[in-house]
Amino acid sequence: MGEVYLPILVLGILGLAFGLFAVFAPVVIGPRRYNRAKLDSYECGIDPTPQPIGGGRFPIRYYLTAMLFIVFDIEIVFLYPFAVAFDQLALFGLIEMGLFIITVLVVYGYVWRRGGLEWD
Amino acid sequence: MTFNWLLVLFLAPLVGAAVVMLLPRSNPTLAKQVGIGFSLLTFLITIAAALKFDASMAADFQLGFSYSWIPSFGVNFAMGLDGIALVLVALSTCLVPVVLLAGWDDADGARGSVKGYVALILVLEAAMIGVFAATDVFLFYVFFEAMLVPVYFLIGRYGGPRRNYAAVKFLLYSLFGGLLMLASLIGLYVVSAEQLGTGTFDFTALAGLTIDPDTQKWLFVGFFIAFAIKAPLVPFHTWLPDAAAESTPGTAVLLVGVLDKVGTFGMLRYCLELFPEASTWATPLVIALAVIGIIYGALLAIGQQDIKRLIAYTSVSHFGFIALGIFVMTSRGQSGSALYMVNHGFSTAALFLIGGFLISRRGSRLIDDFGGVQKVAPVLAGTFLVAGLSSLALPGLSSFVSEFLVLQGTFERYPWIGVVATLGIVLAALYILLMYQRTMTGEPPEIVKERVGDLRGREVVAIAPLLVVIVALGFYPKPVLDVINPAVDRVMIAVDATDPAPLVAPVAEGAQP
Amino acid sequence: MSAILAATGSFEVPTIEYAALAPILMVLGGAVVSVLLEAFLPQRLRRPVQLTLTFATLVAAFVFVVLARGTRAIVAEGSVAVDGPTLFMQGSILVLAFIAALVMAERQVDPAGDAFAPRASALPGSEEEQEFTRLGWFQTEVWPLFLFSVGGMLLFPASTDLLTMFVALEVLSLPLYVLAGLARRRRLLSQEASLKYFVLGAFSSAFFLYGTALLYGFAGTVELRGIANALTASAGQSGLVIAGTALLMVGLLFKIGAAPFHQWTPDVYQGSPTSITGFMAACTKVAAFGALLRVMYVALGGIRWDWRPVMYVIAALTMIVGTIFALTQTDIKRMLAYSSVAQAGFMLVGVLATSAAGLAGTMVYLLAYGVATVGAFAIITLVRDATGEATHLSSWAGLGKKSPLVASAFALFLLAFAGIPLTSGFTGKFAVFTAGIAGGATPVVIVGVVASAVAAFFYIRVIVLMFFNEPPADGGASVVIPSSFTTFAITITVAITLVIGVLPQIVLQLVDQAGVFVR
Amino acid sequence: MNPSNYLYLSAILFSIGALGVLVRRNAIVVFMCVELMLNASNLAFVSFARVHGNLDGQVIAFFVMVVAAAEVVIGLAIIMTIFRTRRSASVDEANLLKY
Amino acid sequence: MNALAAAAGDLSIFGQDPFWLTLIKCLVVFLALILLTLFTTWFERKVVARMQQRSGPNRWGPFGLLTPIYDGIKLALKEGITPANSDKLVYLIAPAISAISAFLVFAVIPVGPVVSIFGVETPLQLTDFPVSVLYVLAIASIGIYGIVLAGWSSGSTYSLLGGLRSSAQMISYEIAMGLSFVAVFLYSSSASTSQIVAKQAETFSLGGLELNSWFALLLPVSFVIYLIAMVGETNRAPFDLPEAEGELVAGYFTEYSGLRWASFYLAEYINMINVSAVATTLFLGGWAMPAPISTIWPGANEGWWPVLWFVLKIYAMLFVFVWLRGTLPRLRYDQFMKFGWRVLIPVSIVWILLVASVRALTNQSDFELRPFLLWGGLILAVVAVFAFVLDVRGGSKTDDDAEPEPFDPFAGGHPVPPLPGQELIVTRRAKATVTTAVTARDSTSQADAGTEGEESAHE
Repeated sequence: MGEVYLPILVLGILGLAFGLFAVFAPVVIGPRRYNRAKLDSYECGIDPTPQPIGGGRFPIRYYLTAMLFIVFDIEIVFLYPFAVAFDQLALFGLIEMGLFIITVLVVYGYVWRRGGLEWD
Repeated sequence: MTFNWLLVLFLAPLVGAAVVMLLPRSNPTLAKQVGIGFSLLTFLITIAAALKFDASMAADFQLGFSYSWIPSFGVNFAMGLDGIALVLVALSTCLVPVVLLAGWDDADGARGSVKGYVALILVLEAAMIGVFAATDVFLFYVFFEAMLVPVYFLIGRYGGPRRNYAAVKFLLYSLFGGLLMLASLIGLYVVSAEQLGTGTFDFTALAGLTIDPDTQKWLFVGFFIAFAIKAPLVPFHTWLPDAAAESTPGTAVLLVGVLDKVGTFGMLRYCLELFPEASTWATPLVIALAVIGIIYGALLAIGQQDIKRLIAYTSVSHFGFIALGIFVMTSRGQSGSALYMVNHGFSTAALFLIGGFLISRRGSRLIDDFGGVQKVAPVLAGTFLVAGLSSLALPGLSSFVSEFLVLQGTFERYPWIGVVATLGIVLAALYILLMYQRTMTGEPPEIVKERVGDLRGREVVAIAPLLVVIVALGFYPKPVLDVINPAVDRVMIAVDATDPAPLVAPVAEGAQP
Repeated sequence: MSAILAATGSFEVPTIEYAALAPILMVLGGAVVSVLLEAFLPQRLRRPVQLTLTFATLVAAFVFVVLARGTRAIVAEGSVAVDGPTLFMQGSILVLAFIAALVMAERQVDPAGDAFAPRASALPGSEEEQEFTRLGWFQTEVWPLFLFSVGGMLLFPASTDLLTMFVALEVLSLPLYVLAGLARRRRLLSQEASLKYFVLGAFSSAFFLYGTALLYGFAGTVELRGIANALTASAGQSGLVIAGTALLMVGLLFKIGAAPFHQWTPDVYQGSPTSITGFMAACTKVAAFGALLRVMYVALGGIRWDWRPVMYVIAALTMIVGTIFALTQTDIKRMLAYSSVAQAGFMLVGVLATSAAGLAGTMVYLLAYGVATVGAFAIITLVRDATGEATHLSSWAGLGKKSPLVASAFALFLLAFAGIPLTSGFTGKFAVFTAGIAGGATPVVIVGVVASAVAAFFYIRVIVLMFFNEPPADGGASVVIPSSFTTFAITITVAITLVIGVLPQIVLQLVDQAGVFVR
Repeated sequence: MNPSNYLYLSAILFSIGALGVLVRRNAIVVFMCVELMLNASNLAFVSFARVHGNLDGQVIAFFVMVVAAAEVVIGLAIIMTIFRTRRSASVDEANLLKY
Repeated sequence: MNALAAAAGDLSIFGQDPFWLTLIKCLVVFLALILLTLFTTWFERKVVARMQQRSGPNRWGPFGLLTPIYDGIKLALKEGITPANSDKLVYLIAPAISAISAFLVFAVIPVGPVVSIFGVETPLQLTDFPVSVLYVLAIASIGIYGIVLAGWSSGSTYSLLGGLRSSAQMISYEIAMGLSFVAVFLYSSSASTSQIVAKQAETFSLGGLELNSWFALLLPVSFVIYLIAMVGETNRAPFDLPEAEGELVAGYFTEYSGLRWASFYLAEYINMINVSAVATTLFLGGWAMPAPISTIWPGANEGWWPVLWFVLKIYAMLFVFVWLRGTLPRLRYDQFMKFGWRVLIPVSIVWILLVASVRALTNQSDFELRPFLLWGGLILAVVAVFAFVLDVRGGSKTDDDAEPEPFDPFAGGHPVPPLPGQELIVTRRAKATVTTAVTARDSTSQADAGTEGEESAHE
């Protein structure tokens, strides 16, 4: 049973090995020439105001996207089993899922109307 | 359906209260007139009911009815009168018109409206009838608690300067007791449910239960504390002086004269009959409390400066006698107690009312502010003296008979207690006579001369019936005792107590000394 | 998931008894429609349409509940029970929600509009907000939220498996978290209440869930009767059962606000918009007790000897804590919050009776308490001073003289809370305590009686304050004349409180007919 | 593999989450801890589903995910609102409601 | 053909390989991915160059084929800078996460039929299970962590914003992508890649022509949506906003250099290959050669040949990527998000409802609805594109006409200077000193509002 997942593990280990190699190889084979300016954050012109480390925050706006994502992602999670079992569920499945999708659509319409789908 | 006297009796004051509330606010006199009208009507109905009452069957509940109220809890709206209940109902309905008449002006200028005052008193009357007449323990409890509401407002809205304190103290004491009783009530219900299959609150059914003595003790305690608070037994008495002193004289009369009787009535009817073994078990303690109450109340009364508080403390002392009579478990003592309830009601009523007249004239409750009243107001002083003498149980006046019976009953079983209790009589003479001497005799100060006038017509009309009853019962208590005794015998059977071998005389003769 | 997708074998197509679920579906459907209306109606039309929809939905759902009386069935593939207790609780919830909605619809008492922030996302006191206020904007989003919450409440006591119960729990809670934060005035307080409610609520539902997981691990099913069967079948008690039961109870006890899981109650009650507090206090309690009763009676009835001692302690503790803390409160909403804790303790006595009488008693108590609570909070919305609702007790002094009717109604509710005879509270307490003693919980009942006696003190203190104290120097609060919405709400709560007090047989018969849980 | 190991893991995760809720002060962290608790439950459900050989546990995990998502949305909305008004996500600073 | 479908449709053949074979297959996949990446970079440069009338890389090796190798060596010899501001640990982990997740997706992609390797019968697919498409989505989501963490841990504004934009974009398009799969599952009744491929081997006739039931034909709308989402998901032009040089330098990997940067780069290209492979598998019949040819030449779907078809199909898709990059200008962020949320998602949902209804109807009766569906779908697709154009244009129009809105520099959670056309909100304190008349009115309205929040609101 578990053997099905074995290739994933092996491939994952290979990927990890590659990742670690890519991350740590420069320490070994790359040159190292100290220069303070090099260690600064990339800037051009003005001082970048927010400092992500220590006090900086993700702009709230992105949380909205995150929330919307979660809602729809969950919808998808429910749609998949329904879709796979659709032929067996027959009309019942269609009705129930139709109700489900319509409910989500209602919410979607609400979000749209309330300006949840505006970006700038 | 036959004409149901008891139900009508109960409903009459309620209807009266409703009618009074519907009267215009602008015409307080009309409210008082209507109120007195209804209270008199109630009294007349009482008399009619009493005439229909079969004295030979006074141990049974008569004139009764029972309507299903909350079948799920086994609660019925059931009423019926036995001898004791009858006399107490009669006491209540008799006192209400007197109080209304005597307290004609009491509510004027108070925070509440006059019609509210009248209506509250009528509601209280209905509740008092209910509490004495209920044959369903739950119904009894409901009225027991329901009485608090009108009294609370009567004190809190129409009382003296410290009315809030007094009203709240009264309410909290009573509620506390009530809640304890509620607990026992539920316990009783559960016991009945265990024994009978379905729970019931019917008094007769409950009295027929055989309850395990340990359970009995617990249930008894709940009931007893509630009653001990109501009939202020030392050490639960502290609310009474406050409440009585701060309320109007009329309220005080109903409070001390009738309401507190519910406590002693409850001990006699409910504690003894429902929990006979527990009552016997508690007897020493109760007797001790009663005797302490007799002496302690009397001593405090002697020390009082305030007339109303003094009267209140005398009542504490008297309630000691009543409780003593009940718990000595002799038929003489219990008859005496039952009778004492009635007598005390009348004599205290007279004391409070006349004291109230005095106080309202002078504008002070302090004894020291008076003196020589009998010179300026002889009728007032005279009636006061009669009432006071009744209170100290002068032979020939009503209280004497009952106090004598109580003491006799006590001597039969506990001679030494009797001796101590007798001391209470001596002290009673002291506080009554001292008060009389200090207020009525001597040379009246200027202010008394100026303000204190004699009784007016209305006041005389109000007081007269009380004095008549006091004197009448003093000489001829038989009709009352006749209806009381069978009921007392029922109680005696219930507690399985027999009178000790007679020392002096048989009961029947003891009733007519 | 993988197994589902792999199961290419034959599926049993489930059957859903739509008729039996009609009340729940009705309310939830109404909520969905309400969302649509909210999105697409012009601002001007929203309020009247939303109100009509809300009330129509509640009434229609109630009609369906009444029509379904006498039903005893487990529907929707064993996840929802339609039986007497369910219908009684659903009916109660709908009635209470209807009254609460009346209070929420009130717009006349606050000069700025209704009790809710015109836009929750706007900063309090910001230009934007002032603009909304000036334009007379109002919040109609409360209605869909409200309906969703009611829908969850209808499902909660009806669910016969722990999963449905969990979903219902969340459906009822999530909108409440939001509603709690929508107060127009004292916004920071309100938001804080919302946050606290949310964090602790989510925390407790996680406990509920983990308990469910453990019970599932024990029984292999989350259906209540399945768990009961597994308990009967197993000889010894597995650690899973004990731990699962304990965790499950934590979740449920949190919702009903029992000590020691009551800490959210005062904060949330105080901070939320008052009309929401009333709704939340009354309806949540009904729903949560319904669920608790069902779990305890149906699933865990077999191990009642294990959980009863714990419940004894919790019930007693709840009563004591609620009572003692209520004594010291100076804010009327906080006081009622602690009192609700104490009341939860009294109701728990009915739960641990584990008998039909206990069930019936608890249901009566719930209805009685709910009605009085909605009424009491409705009155609190009316008592105001210059800054809004005057919730500090001191400003209530002398209210009895200024507005005797309102003060009397409030006094009635307080007496009902105190359990004074001839009010609904007495009927409830009596029923519960009787059942408690019959069920052998005498010590708890004694604690309960003592607690009631002590509790009576602080209720009566408020009455005394209203009727016998002089108003404070600054004039104190006064009663604002509400529109017919609140007037009707208060009138009807007073009426029900009195009817249940004086003629309880009507309700008692109803709960007796409701019978016991279908298994 | 022995399913009880998964159960131990889930119990540990649940405890960590519970502890985090009680100890941490940042609303978002608290919130993440709650999610951790929910997911610990999911793990338990799925493991038990394996133990019992039925699908209920897996289906339940689904529902729990939905609920967790809904909770996330509501929670983030509340925290965002508070943050906008106070510019802080610390639970400690929400201290107007004191006993 | 049907026998083949049946053989491939049985999931029990997976997980049977001996360990050495698993190891070999994994290694081959791993190396193939790296090599394909190298080749793809060359391919891209070359194709774009041709489109732009240039010749592209041509120095190293034939046709410049060795250029990527030299690039790699150059990168490996560069210094790995760790910025002082960064969160060191996360900074180092992030590229590894990206790389791992990129590799992992390929584990469930079927590359060919069952073949014999050293005497062992084995499918040309690492593994498969009933939810492998879900697995693909899950791993893709993990990849987003790499990007967010890289953006956050770099300690630079550009990185942060780039990372956020990127993740916002990816999750937005992941929904559209996920929804586009639903219709596929409806028809395949399975979420296993090999079974989906097998399902597409079935044939149907359209206008007398026997065609394989490729889902790209049956579900054109889903396919179009997937194609768009695929491009959005991989941050490729015209959706390469996170790397919009003019705005964000290099987006989330601004602060990375050397091999660390290379691993992000590699991940991006592997992801392109992955999504192309998924498109091939789900919509283009997988490794199978389509019907007219396969009927003529049955051997085309046996042995090692299908691997070639598969690679060709992937490169067809990759060509689309390059083609788009060479043709289209970059979208604005808001247009892009709007397109994802307002067009793709609703169209997907409506499409799913439509497909499900039709499917239910055909299951009930024997009514053949496929042609109807095909053409209906095409119309819907046209409408979708039209809606997109309208939306983008309409959006820009309103933007131009809009009043300059008051600008709250704190709205996003941190202060930013106003852009031209935006007006700073005047704080109350400042306003009070300016206009007394306004203040008077304000203060009354404040008193009305009466919230405690006022104080803190503008501190």
